[in-house]
Amino acid sequence: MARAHDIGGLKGLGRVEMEQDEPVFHSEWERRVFGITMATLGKGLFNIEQFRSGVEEIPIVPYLESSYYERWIATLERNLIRAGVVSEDEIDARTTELSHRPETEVGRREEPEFCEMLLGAIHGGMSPERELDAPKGFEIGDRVVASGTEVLTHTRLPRYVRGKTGVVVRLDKAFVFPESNAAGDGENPEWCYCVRFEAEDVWGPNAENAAPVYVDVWESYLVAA
Amino acid sequence: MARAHDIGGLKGLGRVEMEQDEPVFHSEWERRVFGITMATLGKGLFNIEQFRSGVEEIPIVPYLESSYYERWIATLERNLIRAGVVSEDEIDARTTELSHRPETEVGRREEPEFCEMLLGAIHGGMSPERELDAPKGFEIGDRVVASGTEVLTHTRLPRYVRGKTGVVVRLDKAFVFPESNAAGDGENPEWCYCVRFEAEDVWGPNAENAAPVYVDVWESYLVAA
Amino acid sequence: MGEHDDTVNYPSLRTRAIESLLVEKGILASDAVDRVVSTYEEDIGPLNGARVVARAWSDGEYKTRLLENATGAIAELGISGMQGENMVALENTSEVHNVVVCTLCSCYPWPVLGLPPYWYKSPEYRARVVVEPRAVLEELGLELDDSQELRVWDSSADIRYMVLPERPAGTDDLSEEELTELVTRDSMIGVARAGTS
Amino acid sequence: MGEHDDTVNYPSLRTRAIESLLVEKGILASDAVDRVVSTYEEDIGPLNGARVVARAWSDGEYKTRLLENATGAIAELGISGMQGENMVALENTSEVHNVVVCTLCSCYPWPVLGLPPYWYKSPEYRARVVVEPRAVLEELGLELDDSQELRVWDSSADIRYMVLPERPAGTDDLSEEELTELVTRDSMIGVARAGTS
Repeated sequence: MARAHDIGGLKGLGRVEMEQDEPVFHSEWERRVFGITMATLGKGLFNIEQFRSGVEEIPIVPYLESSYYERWIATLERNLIRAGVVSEDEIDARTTELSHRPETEVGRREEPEFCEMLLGAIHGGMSPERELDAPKGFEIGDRVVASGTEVLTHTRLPRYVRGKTGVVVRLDKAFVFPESNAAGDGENPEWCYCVRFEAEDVWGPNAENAAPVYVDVWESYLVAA
Repeated sequence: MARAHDIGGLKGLGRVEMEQDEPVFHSEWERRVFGITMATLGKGLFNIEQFRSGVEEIPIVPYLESSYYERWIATLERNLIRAGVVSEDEIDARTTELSHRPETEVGRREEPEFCEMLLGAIHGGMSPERELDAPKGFEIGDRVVASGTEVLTHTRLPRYVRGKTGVVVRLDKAFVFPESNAAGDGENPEWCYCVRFEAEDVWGPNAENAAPVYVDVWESYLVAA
Repeated sequence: MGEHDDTVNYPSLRTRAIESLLVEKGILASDAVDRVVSTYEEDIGPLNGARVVARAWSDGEYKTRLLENATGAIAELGISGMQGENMVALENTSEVHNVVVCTLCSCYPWPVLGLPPYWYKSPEYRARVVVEPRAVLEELGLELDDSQELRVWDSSADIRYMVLPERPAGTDDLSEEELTELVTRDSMIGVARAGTS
Repeated sequence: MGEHDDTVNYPSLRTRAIESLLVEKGILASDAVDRVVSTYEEDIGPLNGARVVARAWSDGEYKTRLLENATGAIAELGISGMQGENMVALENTSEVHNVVVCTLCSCYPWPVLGLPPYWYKSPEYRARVVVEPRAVLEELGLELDDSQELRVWDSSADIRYMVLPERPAGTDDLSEEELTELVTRDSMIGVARAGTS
């Protein structure tokens, strides 16, 4: 794990704790963070890969210790600042002001047309599928090795399968390539595949109780085995 | 990093902070932890690999947040408990007692002969070098690939070179194999090698400012490239 | 966790700072924020997925279509949307049990299941379920037969997975609507059986 | 950090609990604990390594032996011991700069350098120096020529490394003893030059 988020297989973590009758959001600020994120994504101020990348930039201890939507605040800030629409100083100053006058109401403005457009996207979807002329490089049943090349920036190949061998079990569409889109270098779509990795090939001979893992992988992450 | 300690290359960590005129120990308890560890290691209650393994079992957040000798306390406890000489309940109970009566003196006992033996080892060394009849599997200049097989328990092959290709640059002696000795399965010595990995082969094409890394590797971690 | 009154804690202040600045700068639409939130609090949730599962249990041809082209079969019930544009349904049987995770973040099939629960997004689940899935499922109360192949699906790209749980025994007489009530969110992630709490 | 008075903090209580129990059980030798501690506080430290370096600067044949068989050459000066049984010396030159780390724990050549400083054992140094060594060295005040090859040595097995730093310019007239004073601990780890603070 070059970055904090790539934790598949990390040992030492505790039990999975479920909450009974969990609400969709746990507080008003979680609601607003979620809504602001969707609305600013919808405005094209950043893309989903840049949003994810901003989460991954959080150092590992705060990453693991903060709550889910606290991580969203961190990446939302980062991305808004990078988009040039607000500065860190402005956010800091406003936070301080609000802490002194917590009763201050947040202002409002409406954009009915944008609102309808966004709701339309939520209900209709916005697939990262793209047209691609290039032929698919792999077929079902092909044995493939996942890239072992380190990527120190945004990547969607989990570290636990890097360098490991698996078998293509499903051919998917061509999707926007996240590494490229996160870097602002365009969508550069690639064919995607679902690859099955056997437990012992991923976790080694001492894997107890493990199971095959199916990972969805862009074509440039794969070479023929 | 299957375990918390294997952090070579982890992104997001801050500056390296040096302390001016740093003392060897920062408090009396650090002195005692160090000394107790050396003395119980010297008694053979556990071996160095088991000691390291106990540090690695600490979950990642406490691992990264605790101080160096706090991690030693954790593994010292674990290993003394596993050795059967003290129980967690006993340590808990004694800790509580001492917190109520902090002025209590810790008892003393002396073992002049053991003391001399231990100091002799400190000054004379205790090499993990072992005799090995098997011929060396590699020569200087051999291109080798470091194992990509996941090890979920104690291992000394850093994750950042797993599956990566390098060149043997130095032939070392045969040393006790840590994975085996940590598991209590005996020393099973193997030949060791120093392997040079080029920066781009380890960190990928985007490695900025990186440099070749020399890693010392047991033979069973290597295959010919 | 439940709901907190936390208007003065740091994340709350920070969020309100961002929102107020974006509003003043004419960048943020408050109505869009409201509507997005209410959509996921009120309209889009696991009941959608339950309808899909109940239909598949009741209608063999629908089930075939679901397993062949989940996105299309789900759309037949009027269900579609963001994070569900490319769906795959995974059938649990007596031979194979499927469980879904996103180790890298929190990818999840929003149109059929709503927003993910906290545990699904937790480091504990994400790190552990790929390497010790049987232990995790046992902790969560789901014991599998040793003979069942357990398959873990990591939502690492743009496919979103839903599990089609096994239809509980003794439900032959139930209507599709009654079946819907047996289908929990957790059974569609693969960490529980249908018909259990 | 300096020295704390911390007899009632948790690590201190825990340590005293362990020590008192082991003494009562007849397992721990208090005198051994005392002696081990005083050995590393008083007897074994970077002055040993400095003597090795100064000798190598002063005596070309010694330097050759040091680079060929560091353990033996170090032993010529009466220096040996635990965590120094298998030493390798790395020569810094105008073409090559060496820096030492232990990414997995805190392996360090005790007989020549004593116990490692805190920063050497810190996650920050261990994680970063292998992937961005030039940046780390710059932060620590050491700028290298772009033309110098920087080599990072990870003490991952049983070899312990010491760096033989470059002899500072203008020191031709200094005695071996005077040279010793120019050799800092950090210069023998490779994060500083000799002759600098």
